[in-house]
Amino acid sequence: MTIEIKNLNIYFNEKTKLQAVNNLSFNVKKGEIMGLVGESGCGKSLTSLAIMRLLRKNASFSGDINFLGENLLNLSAKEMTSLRGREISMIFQEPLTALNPLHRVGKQIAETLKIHTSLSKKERKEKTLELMNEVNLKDLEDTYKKFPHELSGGQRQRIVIAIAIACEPQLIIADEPTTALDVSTQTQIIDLLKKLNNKKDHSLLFISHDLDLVGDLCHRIAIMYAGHIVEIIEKLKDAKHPYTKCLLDAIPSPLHKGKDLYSIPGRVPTLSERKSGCPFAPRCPMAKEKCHEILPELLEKKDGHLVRCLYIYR
Amino acid sequence: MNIKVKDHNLIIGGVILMFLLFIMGVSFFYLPHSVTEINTKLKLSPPNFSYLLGTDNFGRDILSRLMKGSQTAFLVGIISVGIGSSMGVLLGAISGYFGGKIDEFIMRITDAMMAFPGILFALMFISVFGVGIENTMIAIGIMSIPTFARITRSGFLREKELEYIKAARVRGASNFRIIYHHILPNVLSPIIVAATMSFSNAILAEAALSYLGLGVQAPNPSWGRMLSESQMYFMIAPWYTLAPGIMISLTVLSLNMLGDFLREHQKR
Amino acid sequence: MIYFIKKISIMTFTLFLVSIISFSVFQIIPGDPALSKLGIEASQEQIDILRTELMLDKPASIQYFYWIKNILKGDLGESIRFSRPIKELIGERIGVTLSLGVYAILIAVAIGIPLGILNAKYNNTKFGVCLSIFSQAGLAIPEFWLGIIFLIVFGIIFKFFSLKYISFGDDPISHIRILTLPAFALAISRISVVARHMKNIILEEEEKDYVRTAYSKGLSMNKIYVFHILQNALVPTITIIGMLTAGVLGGAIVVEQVFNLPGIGTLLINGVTTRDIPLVQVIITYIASVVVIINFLIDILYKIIDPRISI
Amino acid sequence: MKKIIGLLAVLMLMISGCGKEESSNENTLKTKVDGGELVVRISQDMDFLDPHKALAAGTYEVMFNVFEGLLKPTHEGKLIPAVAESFKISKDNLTYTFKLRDGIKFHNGKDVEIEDIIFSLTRIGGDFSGNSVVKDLAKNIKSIKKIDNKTVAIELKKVDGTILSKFTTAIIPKDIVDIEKSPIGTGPFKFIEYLPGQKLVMEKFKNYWMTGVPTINKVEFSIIKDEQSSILSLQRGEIDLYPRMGSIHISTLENTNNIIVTEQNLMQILSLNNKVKPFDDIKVRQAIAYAIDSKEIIDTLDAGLGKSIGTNMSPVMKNYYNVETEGTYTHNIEKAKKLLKEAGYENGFEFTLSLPTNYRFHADTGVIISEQLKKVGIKANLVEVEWGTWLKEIYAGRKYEGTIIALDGKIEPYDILNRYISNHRRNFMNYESKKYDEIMKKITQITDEKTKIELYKKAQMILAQDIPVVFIMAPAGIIATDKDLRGYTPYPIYVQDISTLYFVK
Repeated sequence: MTIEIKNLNIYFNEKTKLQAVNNLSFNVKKGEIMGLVGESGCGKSLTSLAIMRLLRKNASFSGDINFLGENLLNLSAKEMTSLRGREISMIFQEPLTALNPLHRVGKQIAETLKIHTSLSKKERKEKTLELMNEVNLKDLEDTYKKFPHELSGGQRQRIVIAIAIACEPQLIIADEPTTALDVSTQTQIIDLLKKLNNKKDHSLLFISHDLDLVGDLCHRIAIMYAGHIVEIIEKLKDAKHPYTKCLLDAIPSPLHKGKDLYSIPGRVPTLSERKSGCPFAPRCPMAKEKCHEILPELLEKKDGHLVRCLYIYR
Repeated sequence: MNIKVKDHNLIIGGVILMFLLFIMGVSFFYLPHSVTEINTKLKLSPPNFSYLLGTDNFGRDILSRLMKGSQTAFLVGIISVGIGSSMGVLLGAISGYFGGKIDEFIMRITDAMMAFPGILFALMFISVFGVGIENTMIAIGIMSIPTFARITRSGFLREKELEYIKAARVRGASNFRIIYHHILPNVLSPIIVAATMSFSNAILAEAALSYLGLGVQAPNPSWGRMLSESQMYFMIAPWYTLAPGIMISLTVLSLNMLGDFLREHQKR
Repeated sequence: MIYFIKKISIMTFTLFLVSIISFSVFQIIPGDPALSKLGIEASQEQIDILRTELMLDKPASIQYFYWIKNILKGDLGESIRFSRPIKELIGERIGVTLSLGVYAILIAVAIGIPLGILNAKYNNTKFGVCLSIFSQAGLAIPEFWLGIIFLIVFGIIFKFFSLKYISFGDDPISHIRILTLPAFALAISRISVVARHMKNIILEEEEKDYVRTAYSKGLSMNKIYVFHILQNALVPTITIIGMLTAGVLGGAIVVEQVFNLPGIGTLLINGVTTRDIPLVQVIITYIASVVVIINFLIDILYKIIDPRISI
Repeated sequence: MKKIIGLLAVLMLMISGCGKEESSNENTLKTKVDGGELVVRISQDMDFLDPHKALAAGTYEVMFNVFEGLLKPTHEGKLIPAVAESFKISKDNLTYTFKLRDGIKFHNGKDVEIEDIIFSLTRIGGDFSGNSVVKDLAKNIKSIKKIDNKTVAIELKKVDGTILSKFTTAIIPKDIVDIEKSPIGTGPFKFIEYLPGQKLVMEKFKNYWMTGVPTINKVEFSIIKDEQSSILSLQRGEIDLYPRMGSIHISTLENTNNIIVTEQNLMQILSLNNKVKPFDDIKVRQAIAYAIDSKEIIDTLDAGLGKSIGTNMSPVMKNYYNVETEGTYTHNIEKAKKLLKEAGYENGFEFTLSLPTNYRFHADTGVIISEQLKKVGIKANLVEVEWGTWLKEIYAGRKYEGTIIALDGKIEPYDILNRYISNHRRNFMNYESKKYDEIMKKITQITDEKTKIELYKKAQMILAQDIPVVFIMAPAGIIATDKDLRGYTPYPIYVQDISTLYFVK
């Protein structure tokens, strides 16, 4: 078990206290690629920032995130700083702005090695070139000296990945790494992540809103809605929870030829609009009157398949 | 309403400004002593009961002259901001909206005008059209046109590209309607921030001009003039110099703070 | 390279506009330079001789043409009041204004930037509030009043700074010592401008993604500030220095008057009161051109430093 | 309390001798220092260094120490021989014969020769744009003949009782290339350098013809426009002599510096344009004269040290001064109102009072006068006028109603009073009086001193009664000097004589 999150709550205290993530619990096994999927605003990115302890000052959190035998939420800033980059690292969505525009890309990779390893300058350069090679970058010496704005989106994301895997961390969190890229580069990056995961034994938490993408890449998938995990499954096709099923129907695919595309009625409730009971109840086609009152448990129905719904597997 | 530290600009700036506006308001109805009547026996007397802030070298009450001076100060501010903003926004709108040759031309003129340090511009204007409060106001007004033009232009350039403008054009709205109804309201907040800033600059400029002997005319009191007249008596009657200096600084400080608050507020 | 050429052409056109403004403004000035030169004793025919001598009787456009031709040839014409070549007068005194201006900008930047950083770091704390009020106060105090207070407090009460101007050539140390007071009077309000800009830029940079990447790499907050945020913040700071030049030169005119420094500021005020039109026109064009040129250089420097933009 | 003691101390000084600074007791301990460097504060730049072109009073005040004419004014207002040793006037008052002082040298070491005198006096003729003193002299010179190596005879076209003061025109070397760049004369000090807006430096002329003078080695006239920084420089000891200081600073400086109060040959007037209604009516002018309380102005602006005057002449001119003119119009509100009623302005009138911006003293006087006139119903609207415009519109153009200015006195009483002659170029008050013109004409025709004095006094009385302008005051001349500076001699004209100054230690 690389990381285990239990009853994670995240609040925002602007004028009043709003709950963004509601006692989230899930874990990521060693070497596993765990998908975290949900519409925007469901709290998936917040979770990743909570793990990295990079939430804004006006956010507060509770619960525990056990990683390498410690609860990350209780670590001091200094301890957390030494963890970041060495044991946990992150890949961001916007490659264009994720890199410091004034530093050469090679140097930005070497910086991580400089902090966490005692390699000499020359050794760091070699390791950086090695890493750049691993992420399938071409003419390494030349690219090393380039500035971020002189590289393409795909190349820049490879640099970010190189930075993430520099110190062989236990866990890499990828927060929608391919959303900003065109489709062809997207598949190259996904293959790269798959290859790296197989070669090294680090585990990968892959956050996205694209169900298809997550379906192929991840060993297990957790579907989030309005701050809760509603279902954790291995294969998308055996999804049971109505929200997941609706999402699947909404994906245009040859199977549904001729039928008009299904779209879920209503919209995702904002933080202040969340009420008691099952979060999906107001939009759930199978919603019963009880759904609005009780918040269902996330129960394990069949080996590893967890669902948060009163009427499934009754 | 839990007043957070963040709003300090509003609180302090607002309080000082209210205090100054209160003084100005009172000055319309009541002044402790006549502003022009002199009695030379009491000249340069230190603050005492009947003259709360002491008297100047003609024995006139400094407090009432400061209160009357607040009218001039705000008048100078309002009129010069009026001139500066109306001309500036107009120029900025035209050059921002239409772009091309006009934009290039107007921008070059504003560059040239901005090259003259503010005080220099007023100096030139006043030595041509003569001293006096009207010319001071016009001079300071013209001085602030380039800043307004710049801000409005950048606002227009930013808004012009957005969809809702294209949509308005598609609906056949006339240029004037688009400028007036659509773009201007969205560009208004940076203009308001600039207005507060140039209001305080106007007061500072009036003081500097009076120091150089070109500002508002005797005997009607202006803070700048009192400051320049009083500097000779600094050693003998320091209160005479400190009073106008502090009034000017307080007014400018409060306006700058409100400007900062608006600027921060505008961003969120 | 085209960017470079385009920039130069814009600059020359602006300079041309500047010269037109400062020349034409003084054509419609009341008061006759010849009379104020020869003074109240002079007879009418003497005044007329001087007027023709100075071509004051020719139409403005011709006068302007000759004026510009001479300037390009390096002959800035002769001051009526001092009956000496203006180039000489400016030459003698430009050193004072420039060293005062540079000194003031250095102070403003040296104090403004750290103040800006502190302001940004302690943005929403009590300490941060005091800092921002302090820096705003600097902007609120009129320069010349500040000058007078400095003059009296440091000049008389503490007998700290002498008032006799000593040029850099003669004795650099006391030159700097003497210019400290006026430079500070001039710099105080600029410090708050620099600090405010610095604070806003840093707050903006803090939100940027690369800062989050840096955190995720395990860099400590201070390191992130020094290596990442400040460097990115310094690039736009250079443009602030460009903006300061106009304000500093304007302020220098007033501060020189207070500290009685023989710079071109006092020369200008002297020229305006004695209607020494040629002198005033040249000085105003000179100051405006310095501002335009410095802003031009800053623009180019900004492009060179920031790799993102290629010339 | 502090202020009163200060004023007493100053008054004590006044009584102890009009301006001539007696050495008080603590002085005897100090010994006279030979040489030393002196810094004098002046407020304006030189207009021309060429003595024959220089017009501004500020230039003559400084260059008085460099140039000398055949004759030279003294601090008592008399004329003594300088370049000339002695002179004779012919019976018909037409030929003036000057004998050259032997051994007198120019600053460049050359001996002064008759040819230099002839060169200097012919140079100023023709269309040379010289100042008025030089021009009036040149107009009246018929011929200049060299009698021998030591004497020269100057023949006038017509008799002029006032010509003597014109012979103070500077004598300069005949072979001088550019007098403007290198001013060379015979005065006690030699010109070194002039940096406009900064300073003008002179040094002691070793072989000056008058023995025992000057003592000071080097003099720097430091140009400081701003009054406040001048005071501070004085307090810091960076300047040693501050002539014409504002009276308000007396209390600040009295214990750190010497303060000398003298009577100045300067008349502050409220000029009323006699061609403009209602000032063409003498009753209105008299009413204004009665309404104005010059004592209050003197107390407020000149620390009570100025003297109120009744005519266009300062008491400094001693025997030429007509004492009876004092008090012709003492402050009397009722009389003023009565006169206004008679003139038909019972409920007063309004007029514009233009004030020159670069003289704060006059602007402040304007403020007080506008208040005083309110008491008799006259509303004076103050308008500040920039100096350049004042010269053109008001002084030359005479387009004004009322203005306040000070007229500086000359060594020759005729030059002080000739302004009021009807057709005189500088009669900007537009005053016309046949009687006054005749008296002034007669003065020029006679040379006998006694009758001239009688005529001058009669002229002053006419001015006092006709009151073309309101004579406000003769402001006191206040000079602040370094604690250890002695020997300051005030002059009835606008000069600073450095030769008599010395330091004590």
